[in-house]
Amino acid sequence: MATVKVLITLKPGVLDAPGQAIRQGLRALGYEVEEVRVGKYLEIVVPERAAGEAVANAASAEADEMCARFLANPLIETWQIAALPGGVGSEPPA
Amino acid sequence: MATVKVLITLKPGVLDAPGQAIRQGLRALGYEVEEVRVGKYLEIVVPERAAGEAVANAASAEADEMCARFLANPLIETWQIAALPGGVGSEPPA
Amino acid sequence: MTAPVRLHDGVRLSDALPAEVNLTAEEYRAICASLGRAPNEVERHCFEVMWSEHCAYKHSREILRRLPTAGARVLQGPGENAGVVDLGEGWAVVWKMESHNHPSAVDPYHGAATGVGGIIRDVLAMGARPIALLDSLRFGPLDDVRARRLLHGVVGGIAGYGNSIGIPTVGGEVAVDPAYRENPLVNVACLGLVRSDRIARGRADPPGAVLLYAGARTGRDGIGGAAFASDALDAETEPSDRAAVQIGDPFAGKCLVEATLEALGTGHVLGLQDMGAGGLTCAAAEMAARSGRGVVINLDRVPCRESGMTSREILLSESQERMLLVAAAEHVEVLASIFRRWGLVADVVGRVTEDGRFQVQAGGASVADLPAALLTHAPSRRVVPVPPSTDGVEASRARPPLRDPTRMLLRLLATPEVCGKQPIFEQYDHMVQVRTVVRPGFGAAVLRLPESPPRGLALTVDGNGRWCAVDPYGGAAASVLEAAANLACVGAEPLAVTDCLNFASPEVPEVFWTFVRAVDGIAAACRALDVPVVGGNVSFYNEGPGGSILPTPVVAMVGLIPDVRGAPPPAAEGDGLILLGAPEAALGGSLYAREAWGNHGGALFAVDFPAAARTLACVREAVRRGVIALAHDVSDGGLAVALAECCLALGSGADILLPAAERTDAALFGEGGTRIVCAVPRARLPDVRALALEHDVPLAVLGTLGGRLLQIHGIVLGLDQIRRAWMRLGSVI
Amino acid sequence: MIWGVVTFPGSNCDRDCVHVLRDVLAQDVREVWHEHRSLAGLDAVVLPGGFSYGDYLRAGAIAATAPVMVGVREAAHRGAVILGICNGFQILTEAGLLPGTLLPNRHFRFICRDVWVRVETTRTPFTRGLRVGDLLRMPIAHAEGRYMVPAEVRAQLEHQAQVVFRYVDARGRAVPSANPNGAVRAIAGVCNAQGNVVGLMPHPERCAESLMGSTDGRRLFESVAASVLTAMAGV
Ligand SMILES: Nc1ncnc2c1ncn2[C@@H]1O[C@H](COP(=O)(O)OP(=O)(O)O)[C@@H](O)[C@H]1O
Ligand SMILES: [Mg+2]
Repeated sequence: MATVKVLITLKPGVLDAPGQAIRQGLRALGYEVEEVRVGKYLEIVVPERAAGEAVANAASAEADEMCARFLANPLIETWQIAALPGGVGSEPPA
Repeated sequence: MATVKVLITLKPGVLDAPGQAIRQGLRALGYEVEEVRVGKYLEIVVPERAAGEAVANAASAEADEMCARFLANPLIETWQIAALPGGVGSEPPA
Repeated sequence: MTAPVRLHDGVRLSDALPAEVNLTAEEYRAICASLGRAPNEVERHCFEVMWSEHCAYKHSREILRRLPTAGARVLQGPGENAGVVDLGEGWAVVWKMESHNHPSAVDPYHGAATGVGGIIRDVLAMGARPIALLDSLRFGPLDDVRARRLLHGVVGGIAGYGNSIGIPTVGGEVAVDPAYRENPLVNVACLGLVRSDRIARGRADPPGAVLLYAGARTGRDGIGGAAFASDALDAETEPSDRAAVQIGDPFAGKCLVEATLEALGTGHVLGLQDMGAGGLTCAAAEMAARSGRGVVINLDRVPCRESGMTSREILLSESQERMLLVAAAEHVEVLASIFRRWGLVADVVGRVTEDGRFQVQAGGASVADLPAALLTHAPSRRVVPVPPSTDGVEASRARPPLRDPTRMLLRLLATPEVCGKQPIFEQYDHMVQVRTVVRPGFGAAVLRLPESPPRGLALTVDGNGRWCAVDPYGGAAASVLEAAANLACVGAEPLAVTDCLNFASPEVPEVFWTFVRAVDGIAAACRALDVPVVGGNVSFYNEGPGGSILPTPVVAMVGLIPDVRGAPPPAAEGDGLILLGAPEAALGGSLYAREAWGNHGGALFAVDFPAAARTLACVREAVRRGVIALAHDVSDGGLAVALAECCLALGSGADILLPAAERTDAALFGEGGTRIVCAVPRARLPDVRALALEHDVPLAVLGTLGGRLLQIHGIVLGLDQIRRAWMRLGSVI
Repeated sequence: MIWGVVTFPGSNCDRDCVHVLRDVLAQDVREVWHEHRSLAGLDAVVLPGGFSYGDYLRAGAIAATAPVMVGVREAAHRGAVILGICNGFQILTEAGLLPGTLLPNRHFRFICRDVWVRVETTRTPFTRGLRVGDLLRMPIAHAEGRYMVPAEVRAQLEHQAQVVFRYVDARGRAVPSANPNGAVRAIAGVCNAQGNVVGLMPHPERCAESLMGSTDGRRLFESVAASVLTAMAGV
């Protein structure tokens, strides 16, 4: 098992409506906030198909493809990937 | 200006409906995926009110309070914070 | 839609969750006596949940018997998952309201969302397709940022769930009071439609049939939720565990609705119930007890989301989007495959027995073995009701005279109760299912019934904590009359009521008294109008460290319209504005008293049922005959506010001359019995007069429609000024 | 002609579309489950509104991976008429059958209300029976309807008459206050280069009967019926 962590963020210049709504909420609570940008964070647990170092590399490469094809919208988003061996902190569902 | 990066994730065991649906999508595309967990990632730009190290500490402390009060629900979510001087666009937290 | 930002507000959980035994010594003794032994730990937890106020109605059961629940059209009254009323022509409506107050205080988004999900599945459990939702909301005053965040989160949660699951939210109401600051009220009603020969029931029968679990997997969420709903909110204690927060998945909810309806369509479903409060335990025990049967459940077969869940957790989890079905063994595969096709889990988890026992097995051993009927029949708790002393009311009688009626009208128009709710209902999909003939925004909503054209249904929800604080009997009765007035204004005849009774701790004799009086008021009004109460919900312990909520019975009413095609005649310059109904009004409990004096302002107007019934019949007939252009009931803010709202609705000013009155404030802003303002084309006035005469209803001509100004008794306001004040909610949420 | 209306898990306007086509317009309609790979024999396919797969990740993204999209793609290539309404529009952009993308509304809220749109081209089967400049009053109900497309592509869309509908006020002017979600250039609907695949955010099925307040939506469906019949007659 390997866990890949994926961070998807909006490209600069794309209006971030959720970010603006959160900024407004924070300001209403009295916080001074210049800007808020919102991204998505995913932890993906994939089966291990290689050993050691190679696990992480293989998983990363696959995750990159997932992002390009599905997880991100390349028109508006960019992504970063980090792969770690092992599952996520919780137990997987049956 | 300082940028705080906040990563909010569900506590283990809390229902992650988006994660389940995304796993289904990945499987439909032919990927072998055990589990997907979804979190929120925020970059919050706050004005600088201290210098050097202290900036980051002050910003982190404030972000922690924002999470507890507004950005997250402490009953079901946990969060991690990393503060960096400067605006958005730098590296995410590990 | 991605999940909107959830606005958490840091309310703390109660510490009264069952760390120790959540039963009284007396209850525990009763259990031991009945069993002839002490319950084991798992059994005790089941009792704690099943005998909680939320599940067992310990304080309210006896009193609720006073409500009229029978009627020629009633196919199912209280006692099942929801009430059912016959529409004729082979169709029936299912009608039920539920509160989700405490969960919404702790997590407004998920609390409200799961409230919507829960009431939808209660309606689904009767075999009906859910076709509409209504929401009745109460918060602290909205100048407080915390109240605004609660409102924002609650509306977001209702929208998030209701929109996604594809059931239109077609109406509701909003009220504020400092008494709701720590304990907001979130009541949601759901209407369903079912063929009258296809009504499902929550029964486990016959012996030998199997229990089919269907929907989402069971996780550790919401364990003890029912007990939580039965405790007062306490701000002092630390956030307890996540167990008290349930998270809904409207996507799974939508699939569950479609799969369940498809399963019902096979004709093989013998019994059906939602796993809501009390989870699997409550669903199985209630189904068994209703049919005098027993059940055996094998916990090893329950689909779990997490590994290592204990028996107690599996039995009492309140994970959302789960149903329990009863079917003959030979039909189970057909049913299960339907759920699986919708991406849901479906597994046999037990079977029906003859012996009336609730038996649970895990890992090959018995973990619980109890009489099902004992679980579902907690002993009643009796409290002697004591009327509260009236000292407080006397002391609050500072009532300076009205100085500036124009400013007061603007102020009232901008209150959350009166102002335009567009910023709320535009966040709700109120059109999906293409039935919504009259959309939210002005009185009752109207849905068409393409199943039985040209008929339609009208829906409304009304409650008034201020009135009930002054007089719980009169206030509750007047809420029923107001709901009926809203229906009459669209030509609908009341079919059925469902109610949510929101009160503080029933263990306090004065609170209990207000509860009893409110039930009596609803009962009297429903008898007078001949409308049955087919179901509802009691929510006690609505209080925080700062005090108790106002006594708040909320009434949702559904009515039948014989023909929804008839459009009213268009309104025009020179149309008459008239008032039908008793002209008297009082300031006790009025919005004006709150805004002008900051108190409840003395005694409530006296309700007059026969007069109200006559007025309603007259208005209904006038609307159906198409002799009036617009009908609007006078409620919050009195006559002046109702007239201003008519002006907004018609886009016209009006020139009004009120009959001479003792007090200007009461004449303009007093709230009273059933009164309806109507805009009547000149040529139709004689018809309306004749109808009023026939029904013995007082009719007063108030003035005429026209121009761009509203003028009443020294009030002069442009339409734009009125609109600006009334549109205030947009700047708040 | 034969219509298909696709049901994805989470679709919630599928029944409404079937109702309008079958009961109001007396069309021959097939209900298509998302697992069907082939749409052979269908002349027109509707991807209805709703929240397919909960709209988790991005609206329409997961539905775009469903088996039925293979059939939708084939149908589009053979020239069948495809309409994506609201969530269906989102699915078509996610599947790459229409240009651009639909982002969360500018004010990050779900909006349900009537809007006006102006017909910008009559080259699609849905607008062939209308005139450029016609104003239609239709309801919207969405949280992610802010149309966005890179500037180069946008210029191309405008140039090739691929913008089908634009949000306007009651007098037909594309003023900012008439744009409910912040869509670029007030775009409410677009088509592919061939014109046979159309997506729009408003719900024509909700305004196809006079009892529902407007029959403007009905004109889109009638236009298709007419143009497909013409095409069939021409073959
Ligand atoms: N929370 C809400 N959700 C949806 N619609 C609402 C809500 N609150 C008010 N409305 C709608 O706004 C209109 C005005 O509300 P209200 O003043 O309470 O009406 P009335 O007094 O006529 O019952 C009604 O159509 C009502 O259904
Ligand atoms: Mg009202």
